[in-house]
Amino acid sequence: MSGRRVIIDTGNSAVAYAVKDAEVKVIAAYPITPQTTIVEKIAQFIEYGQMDAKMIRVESEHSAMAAIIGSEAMGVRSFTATSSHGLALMHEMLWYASNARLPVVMAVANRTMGPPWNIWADWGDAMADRDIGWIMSWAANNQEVYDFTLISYRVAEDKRIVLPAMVNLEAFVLTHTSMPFEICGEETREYLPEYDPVWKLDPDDPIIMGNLFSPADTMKLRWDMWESMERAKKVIAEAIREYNERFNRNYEGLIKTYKMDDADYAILSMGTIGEEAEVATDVLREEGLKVGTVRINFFRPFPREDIIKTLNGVSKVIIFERSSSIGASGQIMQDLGQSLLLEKMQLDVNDVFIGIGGTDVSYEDIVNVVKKAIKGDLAPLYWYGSEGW
Amino acid sequence: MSGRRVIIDTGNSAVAYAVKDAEVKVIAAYPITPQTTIVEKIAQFIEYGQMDAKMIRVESEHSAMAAIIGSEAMGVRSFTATSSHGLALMHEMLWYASNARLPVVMAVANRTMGPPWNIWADWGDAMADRDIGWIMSWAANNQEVYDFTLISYRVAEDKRIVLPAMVNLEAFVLTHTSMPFEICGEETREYLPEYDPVWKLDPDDPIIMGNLFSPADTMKLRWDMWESMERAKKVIAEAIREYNERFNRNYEGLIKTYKMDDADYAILSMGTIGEEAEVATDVLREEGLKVGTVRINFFRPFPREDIIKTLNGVSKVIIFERSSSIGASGQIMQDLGQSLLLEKMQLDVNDVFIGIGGTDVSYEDIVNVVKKAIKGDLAPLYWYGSEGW
Amino acid sequence: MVTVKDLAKMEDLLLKGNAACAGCPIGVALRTTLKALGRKTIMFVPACCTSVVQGIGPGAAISVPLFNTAFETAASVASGAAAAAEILGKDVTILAWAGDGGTYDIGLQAISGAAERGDNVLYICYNNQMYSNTGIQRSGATPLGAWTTTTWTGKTEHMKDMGMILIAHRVPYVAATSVGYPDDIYEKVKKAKEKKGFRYIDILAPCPPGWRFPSDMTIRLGRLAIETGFWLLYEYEDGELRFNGYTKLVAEGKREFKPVEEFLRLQDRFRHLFEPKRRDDILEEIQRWIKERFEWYLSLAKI
Amino acid sequence: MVTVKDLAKMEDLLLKGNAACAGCPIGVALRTTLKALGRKTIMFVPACCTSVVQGIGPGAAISVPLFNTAFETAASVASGAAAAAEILGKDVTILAWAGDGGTYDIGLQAISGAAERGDNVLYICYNNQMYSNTGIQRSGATPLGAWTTTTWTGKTEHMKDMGMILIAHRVPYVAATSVGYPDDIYEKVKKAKEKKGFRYIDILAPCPPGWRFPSDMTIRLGRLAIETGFWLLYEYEDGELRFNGYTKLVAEGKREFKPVEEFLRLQDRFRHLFEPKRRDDILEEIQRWIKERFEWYLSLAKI
Amino acid sequence: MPEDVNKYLPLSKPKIGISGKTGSWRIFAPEINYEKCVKCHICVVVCPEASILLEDDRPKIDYDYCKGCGVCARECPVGAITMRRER
Amino acid sequence: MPEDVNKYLPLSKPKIGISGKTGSWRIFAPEINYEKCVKCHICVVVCPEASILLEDDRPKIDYDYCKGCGVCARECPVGAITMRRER
Amino acid sequence: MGISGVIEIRFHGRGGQGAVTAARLLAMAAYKAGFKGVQAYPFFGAERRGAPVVAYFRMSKELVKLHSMIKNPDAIVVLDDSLLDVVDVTSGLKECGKVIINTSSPDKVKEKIDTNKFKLYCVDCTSIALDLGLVIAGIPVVNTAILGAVSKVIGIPVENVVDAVKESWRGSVAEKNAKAVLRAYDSVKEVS
Amino acid sequence: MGISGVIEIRFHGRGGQGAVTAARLLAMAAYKAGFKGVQAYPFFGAERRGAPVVAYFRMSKELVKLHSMIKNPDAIVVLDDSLLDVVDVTSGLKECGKVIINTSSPDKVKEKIDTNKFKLYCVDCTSIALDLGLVIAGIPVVNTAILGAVSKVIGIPVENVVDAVKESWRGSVAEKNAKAVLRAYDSVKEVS
Ligand SMILES: Cc1ncc(C[n+]2csc(CCOP(=O)(O)OP(=O)(O)O)c2C)c(N)n1
Ligand SMILES: Cc1ncc(C[n+]2csc(CCOP(=O)(O)OP(=O)(O)O)c2C)c(N)n1
Ligand code: SF4
Ligand code: SF4
Ligand code: SF4
Ligand code: SF4
Ligand code: SF4
Ligand code: SF4
Ligand SMILES: [Mg+2]
Ligand SMILES: [Mg+2]
Repeated sequence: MSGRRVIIDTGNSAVAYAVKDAEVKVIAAYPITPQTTIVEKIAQFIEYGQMDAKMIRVESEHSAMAAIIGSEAMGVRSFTATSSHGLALMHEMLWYASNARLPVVMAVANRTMGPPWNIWADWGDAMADRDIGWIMSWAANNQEVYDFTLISYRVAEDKRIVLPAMVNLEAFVLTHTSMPFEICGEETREYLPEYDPVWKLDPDDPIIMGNLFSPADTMKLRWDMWESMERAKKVIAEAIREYNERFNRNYEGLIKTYKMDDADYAILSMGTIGEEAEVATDVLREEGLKVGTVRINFFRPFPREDIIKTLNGVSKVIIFERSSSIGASGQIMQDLGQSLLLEKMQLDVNDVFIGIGGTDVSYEDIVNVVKKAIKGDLAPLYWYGSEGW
Repeated sequence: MSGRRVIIDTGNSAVAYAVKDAEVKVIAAYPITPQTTIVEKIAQFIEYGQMDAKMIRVESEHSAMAAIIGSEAMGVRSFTATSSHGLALMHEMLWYASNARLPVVMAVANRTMGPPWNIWADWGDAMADRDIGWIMSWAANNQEVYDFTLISYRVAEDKRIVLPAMVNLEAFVLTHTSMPFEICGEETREYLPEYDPVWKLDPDDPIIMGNLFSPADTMKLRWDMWESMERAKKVIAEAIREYNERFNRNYEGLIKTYKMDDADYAILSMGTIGEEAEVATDVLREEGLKVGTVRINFFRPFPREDIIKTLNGVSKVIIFERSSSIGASGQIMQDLGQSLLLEKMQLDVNDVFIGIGGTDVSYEDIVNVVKKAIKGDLAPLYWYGSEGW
Repeated sequence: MVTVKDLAKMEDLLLKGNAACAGCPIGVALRTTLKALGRKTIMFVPACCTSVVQGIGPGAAISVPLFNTAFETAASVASGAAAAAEILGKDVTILAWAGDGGTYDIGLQAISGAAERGDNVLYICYNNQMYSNTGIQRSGATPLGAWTTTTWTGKTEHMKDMGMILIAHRVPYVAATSVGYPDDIYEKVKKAKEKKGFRYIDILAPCPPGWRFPSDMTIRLGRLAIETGFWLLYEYEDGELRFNGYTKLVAEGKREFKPVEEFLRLQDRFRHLFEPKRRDDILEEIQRWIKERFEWYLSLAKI
Repeated sequence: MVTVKDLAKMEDLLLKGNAACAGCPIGVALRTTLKALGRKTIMFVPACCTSVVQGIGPGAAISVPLFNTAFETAASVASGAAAAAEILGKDVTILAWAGDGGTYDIGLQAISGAAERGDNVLYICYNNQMYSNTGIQRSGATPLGAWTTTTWTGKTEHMKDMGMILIAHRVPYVAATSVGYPDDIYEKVKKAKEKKGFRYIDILAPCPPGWRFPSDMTIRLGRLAIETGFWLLYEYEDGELRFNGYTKLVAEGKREFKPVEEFLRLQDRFRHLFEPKRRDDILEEIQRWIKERFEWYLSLAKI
Repeated sequence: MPEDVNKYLPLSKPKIGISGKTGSWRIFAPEINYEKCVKCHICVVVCPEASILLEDDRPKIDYDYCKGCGVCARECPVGAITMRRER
Repeated sequence: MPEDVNKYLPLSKPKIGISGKTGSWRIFAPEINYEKCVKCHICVVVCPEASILLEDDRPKIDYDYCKGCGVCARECPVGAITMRRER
Repeated sequence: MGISGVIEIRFHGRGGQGAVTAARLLAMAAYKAGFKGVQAYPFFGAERRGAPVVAYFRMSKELVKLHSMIKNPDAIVVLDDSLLDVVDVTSGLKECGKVIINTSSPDKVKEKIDTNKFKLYCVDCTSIALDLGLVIAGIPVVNTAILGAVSKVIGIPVENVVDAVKESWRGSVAEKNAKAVLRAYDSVKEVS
Repeated sequence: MGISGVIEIRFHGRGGQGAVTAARLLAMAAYKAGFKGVQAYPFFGAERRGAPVVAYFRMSKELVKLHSMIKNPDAIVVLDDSLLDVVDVTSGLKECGKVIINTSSPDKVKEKIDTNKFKLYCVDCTSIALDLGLVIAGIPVVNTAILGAVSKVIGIPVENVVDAVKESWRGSVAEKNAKAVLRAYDSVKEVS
């Protein structure tokens, strides 16, 4: 292993490099399109002696998460990756990881849930896990994929947090798209110290994890998870700052704002759509519309304060969501809603469902929708393209 | 089988009677506290010849949902019940049921997710499925448990809807608490006609369900689910109206309001806490505080319009939630947030986490919190009792 | 062979004052197992009566590190732990300890996966032949004819043969034993401990409330199960199958199996086979199944 | 016995112009299976190459009703369908059709449950010994030494013996066959169709991209697997095990198994066993395993 | 299902050529030498694509869909089929 | 884990009497007749509650925790243990 | 604090003694007696045979909208006097609340219950059960009998209790239990 | 519409021909040539050997923030001229866009591409590959060779392409592929 260098490869490859550089010791994973090449690459690292770790080639995703829960509980840094149906299948164990306070990290290649079978991008798979105490980031490019994975380990294992973390990357648009990204190699070591668990299974100090607890005691445990997650906002910001300094990046924090300083209209989104929106923002600015973009990098903890702050003064927000909570609204909309309510702020908002089922989202699409929204021609909850159906 | 009569038994028993009266033909279920007695009772009905159905004693909850997906796809009315870890384990298949447009009905005994093990009430298990196209009701007493189950079949199978439905009843407070409830017996037949599926597996007309679909086609399918769920608001209201007429009940609709006409302050909640809040409302009224209660009977589709309407003019809303979306807010808060935002309405709101992990919630607790909230002494997001921790 | 006197002297790692029912077979099985394994053991326990027996936190009736895990994950969590132990170079026994529901039914796949991969896990099933923790429902291990709360008129299928399924996986060690013979349990656990790879032991565990017998009969029924051939004592080791104890005597022609009725009659879960009307059809089928199964095992033991 | 001429005349229910690779074994296996079952069949297909072979909706390359189901649920969805068919009084074959990944690994538990309950399902695994749909990863059915994208230097464990696991479940019918012998497939499917309860057939399915051989060799390799004893042709029917075809000839001492190298050498997934350095250790272990496994089967076939 | 309310279901109908004229995937094409052919029909049975049809007891390749795998040629007991490079 | 940041973990420590003095659950209590006892220690080994201790090679029942199951009495080879109704 | 018109009772028993069933039967009886709102529920643990357990009962002329635990019951029912040494049975009991105890030694019980604060009623259900042959696995069944005493003390017509019992069992079992109810009804005595 | 400074290319090939690898190698080369923003990605289906496939390439001096499909490419690369009969390769291609085709019969190709609208470049990679012994399973490997032609036409220094190739393979394979690149670079011809 060596130091920093640029690699041109897929998002999945970026995950694998991050896992290698994080010196993860146990990986358990199961193949699923479009996550598979992550696992393949890690297997290659290990089998060809480039990485000193054990890989458990489990028989299902449920067992993948279970196995890394087991290894992490023994005090060993662990990893898995999955997507859509695999994520759904391990759903129970996601609760287990967070409630047991095991800071595992997982990459999720966001893909549409079937039926029908559809292997393309959709955030809905991961959204179903947004309640249960996982830190969740969404990357927009392969550099972020790599960086967020390392930052996730750092934050998850922080003794003030001790919660698992999920790094989301959209199917194919990131997982299978080659882009340049810089890896940190051995320099990671200084940023991410050796794993020092707050609790572990050890015959020298027998601890019993998870027997029956009373309601009152259980509620306290949940409250502590809540508090730890709140605290994570600060800890993530810290971790990002240090990452920036060490590795010469310039991440803003839990969100990324683009041309928001004087914006009248804000686009709010995540992942690749959020980045594509920056291009749309430029186009719209050229047309004289004062548009800015807010991209959520960390969806959990939900960066309420940061978002509120940047949206202050904006006259309209257009949310672009690659998933929906059927019978309610988009998930970002829900959290923007509670945030504004809590901060006693009112805003004019459009919630746009776009890119669902892996449909392509181009900056032109975004431009068109935003212009319509500004004109007031857009339904508050709008399925992009639905007029034609 | 005979006509209407009153039974004094547990909420689980009420589920079993409803399943029997709905003439469900295939039941697949797996035991889990506190759902188990539902399955036991249905097994008893079948084995002792009181019910003509097949029961599949599956080897896991995942298979329970899978099996009734199989039977429902054959055109046969089907049922399962589960709780907490069981629900989490079948998570993937819940997507399957809704995306395949199979109107199965499931009872969920809401229980805390572990670890640690905790068998008591918490809404969090079901909340994790609120995005994916299931109709979701929350009962507050055993009569509602019975009635909502029948209404769920009626709505789910309605050709304008064709989505699965989940009936939630809290662990022990309902599942194991005996109360009087009236069953409809054979009279159910008129309300709930024989199942006439919109699609089924039949060699005479070969249909292939769920092979690979393109992004564009998939997005349309999701949009249709969204639209169907929106439509469900109307269809549920209809179904409730007819139920009221036939069986002499007086359900209001997707929500239940109590003393809201002239309320200055509103309590917003669900399930047994929502009903306990009515008692608190009486107490607070006696103390001269103009309080009212809004209880959500159907959480999906989220009754945005009904809630907004009743909250109009209220100066403060205090939400009581038996679950939280860690790192954001309570789930009701999220949807109230998006609702108010969409309806461009601003309200003073407190979100209170109470009863988490099955802790007891008494009307006194509610009274105290509401008084504090009215005084302005309450944190916007408040974990009941946390000052002591 | 360990003696009773030896066993009596060994330290107990299952603690008294726990939440088990009076006469609980877990007490016997787990005490004995932990005597064989000692303190350098880490337990992985899925949802089952053993989860409850530990009592309510933040204390627990057990003296070794224990991870209470999701119902279907004893083997898979243990797989992860075994990998970690290897990474750490730790000399511990990774023990998955599960009920029959967690083994024969919902946990079977994880077991099969771990077995195929040869993960370094000792998996022990204490087999009370039903889901007792949730109040006596049928499991794949429930025998034909047994009443449970999901088979009110008696189960209509034979029990699954988990031992044979593991043998089909060709793991280094498979054994069946019974709470009726603590010394046999001890010996088998001890032997399994010394091997590497995936090892499986199935301990028949008569449960008073589940099988509906008075709490003093736990051990007695554990013996009768063997003496009637309802359950077999055997070991499959490095490709070879051998019988032990009473089963061995029968295999060698030195004893005969007692009529299974002697075993069934003592349990109210089978009462409906005797009253109000004797169910000869089922009783004969059980007896036939015992014979056939034993012959099947015999044929393998010969190679 | 059905003749090739008979088979050639029968209607095809798998449609041409589908999305399978050239030389895909699914084509052979599924065409033949559906010939044996006819139109009164309902298929349940978990995620696997067969899901893709159907092509992109709203059309599909198949002429019987088919439910594409979640990866691990072929058996359980079929269980539900079988119950429904019984309720409806419908005379249809409920066919679960799955790959080896969906059978040996992630779907095993649902199979075991359905088998124990005796659900009226015909379960067929087309076994290409890896996850081909996701791009050639190891499965429980992958043989020792085989390269896959998760075992770059060759798998370190033997394949799981799914047939034997099903035999351990004592279901009414278990059979193993190969794409090399469409007539054998036909006969076995036909026989299974006529039985009630849970039935299992495992069809070895050489896959050109997965095993890395030229697409014209699919059938040839399906035969060589049998001729070398790498795979066995057998039926387990109502408690008795019998061999068929070449396997039977060997069992009867009329033929010998060819050296397994003849089979392995034709597949690039085993190339690293021959170059750059010959791996005698692994080659011998495979040969030993073939012998031992066959003896194990022989011992059962004798009773 | 009434058209107007629920048009969008994840359902498909059987269709020949779902992936188009898959004959275009071919690099080599099989050619039957009917002089040699003994009408054993093995090729019909082993064709993974079901694209050898029987016409008056003679095998006939449907070139619209034949993917050119070569299985028929390999398995023909009399060598009546040869693979010819198309592209 | 530093007290101040993460006090609340779902962890337990080994504890005797986690369900209290379970001797109170008992309806019948075992009594050892030491005259008869041959010190075989079977009772010690079979007690599901691990509540028969060895004291100078003699079995001694810990009545604080003995749940009164009667297994010891049933299994004592010489009938040295009898169950006496307590409540 | 309490909601007017709602009567709340706590049952103390041991795992296996049927305290929950008793509470439910009482709910059935109360409903028959015209109480539209009735509720019976266990304290939800994983109780083993012999371990102390608790069940709750509520009744009211109106529908009961309460779902919380009963903290200040109007009455306490104790199925087994040995529990008095293990559990603080009167905890939370209202002033002047009633305590109904199955015991064969009212005098000993009296020493343990503060009869100045609470009204104590004793009844020997164990003897009634033994007398009627109501014994399962060597243990007398007292949970039905004691309802007779409760009915007397709380004022639910005993016929309704008997009816509830008869709906829940059949044949001779029903008869015996009904008899037990009536006997306890007749023999319960206030001890002061 | 298009974003200034971003060059977009679409590759057409057949399953197994390595169109995706070609796009990625080109990205590596472009990055070396100073294009900070490069992207290469497949059109994501479940492609089988022989079936038509598509891959995309973007490059820009700045970081590329686009993630959408390329609708109006600046250039098209076709790995197999038989695709011209199956796929409408120039669909969406910009006016005056470039079409680079591997073919041994430029004349036939010319009939199928509108050289008034587009600029057509032909190169015989198959011959180059056969000549160099770049053959796998009987099929000539053309995906590296054609990059030489692309480099010439698009203006990415061919050394960078050669370097990218050498980083991706080792030994003689690398050498052969590098040679193929250079030969194609030299032999590609505009046809008009
Ligand atoms: C996914 C899931 N389903 C169901 C349960 C409920 N459950 C807990 S223990 C248990 C039965 C355990 O049976 P077994 O494994 O035989 O152990 P025993 O209780 O008999 O000791 C069940 C069904 C659960 N905890 N998780
Ligand atoms: C829960 C889940 N995990 C993983 C996948 C991804 N997946 C789809 S098919 C497949 C491999 C199937 O292998 P096999 O059953 O052997 O069939 P084959 O592809 O070889 O035909 C995998 C891993 C999935 N669809 N669902
Ligand atoms: S139910 Fe059986 S296994 Fe469970 S604790 Fe009681 S005796 Fe033990
Ligand atoms: S990968 Fe193998 S099994 Fe899958 S379609 Fe291609 S040839 Fe068939
Ligand atoms: S080459 Fe293959 S697809 Fe074509 S006819 Fe022959 S066997 Fe069929
Ligand atoms: S396999 Fe050969 S001989 Fe037989 S029918 Fe086909 S072409 Fe003719
Ligand atoms: S009665 Fe039971 S618990 Fe008590 S000492 Fe004897 S065996 Fe142990
Ligand atoms: S079992 Fe009986 S004889 Fe043996 S030690 Fe115990 S009391 Fe003594
Ligand atoms: Mg059990
Ligand atoms: Mg496969």
